[in-house]
Amino acid sequence: MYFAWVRERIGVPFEDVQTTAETVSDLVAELSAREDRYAAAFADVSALRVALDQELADFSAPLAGVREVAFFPPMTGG
Amino acid sequence: MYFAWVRERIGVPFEDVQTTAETVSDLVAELSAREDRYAAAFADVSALRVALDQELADFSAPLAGVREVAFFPPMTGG
Amino acid sequence: MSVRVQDAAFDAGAELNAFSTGDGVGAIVSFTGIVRDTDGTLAAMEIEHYSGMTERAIQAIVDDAMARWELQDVLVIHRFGRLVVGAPIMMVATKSAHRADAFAAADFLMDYLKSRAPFWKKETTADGSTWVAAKDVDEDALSRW
Amino acid sequence: MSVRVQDAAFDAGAELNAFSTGDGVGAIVSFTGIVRDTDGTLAAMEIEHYSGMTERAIQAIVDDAMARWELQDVLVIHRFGRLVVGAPIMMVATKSAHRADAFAAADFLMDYLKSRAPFWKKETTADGSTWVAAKDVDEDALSRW
Repeated sequence: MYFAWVRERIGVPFEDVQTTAETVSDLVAELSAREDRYAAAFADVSALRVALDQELADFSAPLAGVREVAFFPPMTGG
Repeated sequence: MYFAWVRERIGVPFEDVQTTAETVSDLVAELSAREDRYAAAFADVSALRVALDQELADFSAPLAGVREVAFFPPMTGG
Repeated sequence: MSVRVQDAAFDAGAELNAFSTGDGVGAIVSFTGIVRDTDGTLAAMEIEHYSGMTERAIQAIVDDAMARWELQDVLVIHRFGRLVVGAPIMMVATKSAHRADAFAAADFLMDYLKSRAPFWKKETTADGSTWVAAKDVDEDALSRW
Repeated sequence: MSVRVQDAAFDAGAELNAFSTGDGVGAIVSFTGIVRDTDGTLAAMEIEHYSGMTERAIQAIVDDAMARWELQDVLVIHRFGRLVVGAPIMMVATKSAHRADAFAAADFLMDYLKSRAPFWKKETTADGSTWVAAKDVDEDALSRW
């Protein structure tokens, strides 16, 4: 799932991805290699946050057993 | 002027006092010597506050030019 | 800014809404104090105040807050007289472009109103009436600012 | 406690009054965030959120506040969708026997909602739309707790 400008750059709010990536970082690398729009969205991961099954996580976190991965910029609620 | 339990012990909310006392402490001593109800109210001045012309003051403050003196316990507003 | 010292009841929600308008407002913090029946025995609360000094003291506290923080407006309402359990005693609201300023100023106003505005609370129960004693913790709170 | 994530507008004053009832309540602190037009050019604000995670994240923040302070109740309302200038975006209220707990918890809730609840603001002006950038000062505020 993608939110805010990450969603706009990638062009879809969500998609099904089959991957053998072990960590979030591996998945980012895999998607970035696939198409320019991913590479553009993931160009600076320090400006991104990731949630695994709706819990904030690190980019080094393992993906085993995870069903929902979301990328988005830092939150600006309140 | 007297407020809260100071008023209740002295028995009046306000009164006119002519004094030659130089400071608040002098006035307290003068009144305490006058009648027991003042002595009872002023027994522990550390539990009292004083305002001169509606501004908080110290017991050592001079009374010269002051028109309104008020004694009361620590405030409990809010 | 608006400072009201009154015996009449007030509607905190209506006051909050009336206060929340205006250009450039981003953050509004409000505090409402309610007559609290700590152990189920309180029949009523009476608040005595020093008319004249009360308004001056509150105004001085509000001026201090306006000087310390970036505020667009401040509202203070404080009642006196006889209040029943569950009734609002007083209300403070601050309005700012920034939430940190609104929070700090409201917190500051409450600390100073509690210990520096001339109000005295008297609680009446079936056993009689007692003046509420000032708490050291309230006086100590002033040293935060 | 009550957590509401909604696109509908809400009446902050009515919410405050509904929240302010109950036995033993002494202190209520509320925060209201309003759509702010910093330089007079804002046409509208759009708030995107991550449905599902939003409710979980807010609930976790509320649970944390309830564990840290002595609170009788907490209210959180946060809107999403298209909001006009001057409209309330969100509201937090805390209820406690003690004002220090009510203030600290409301301040804490705002800091965490701002940086840990999955909402993203987009501002539209005559020049187009831009996503609001997170501020370092908001992230730094979390280290206070």
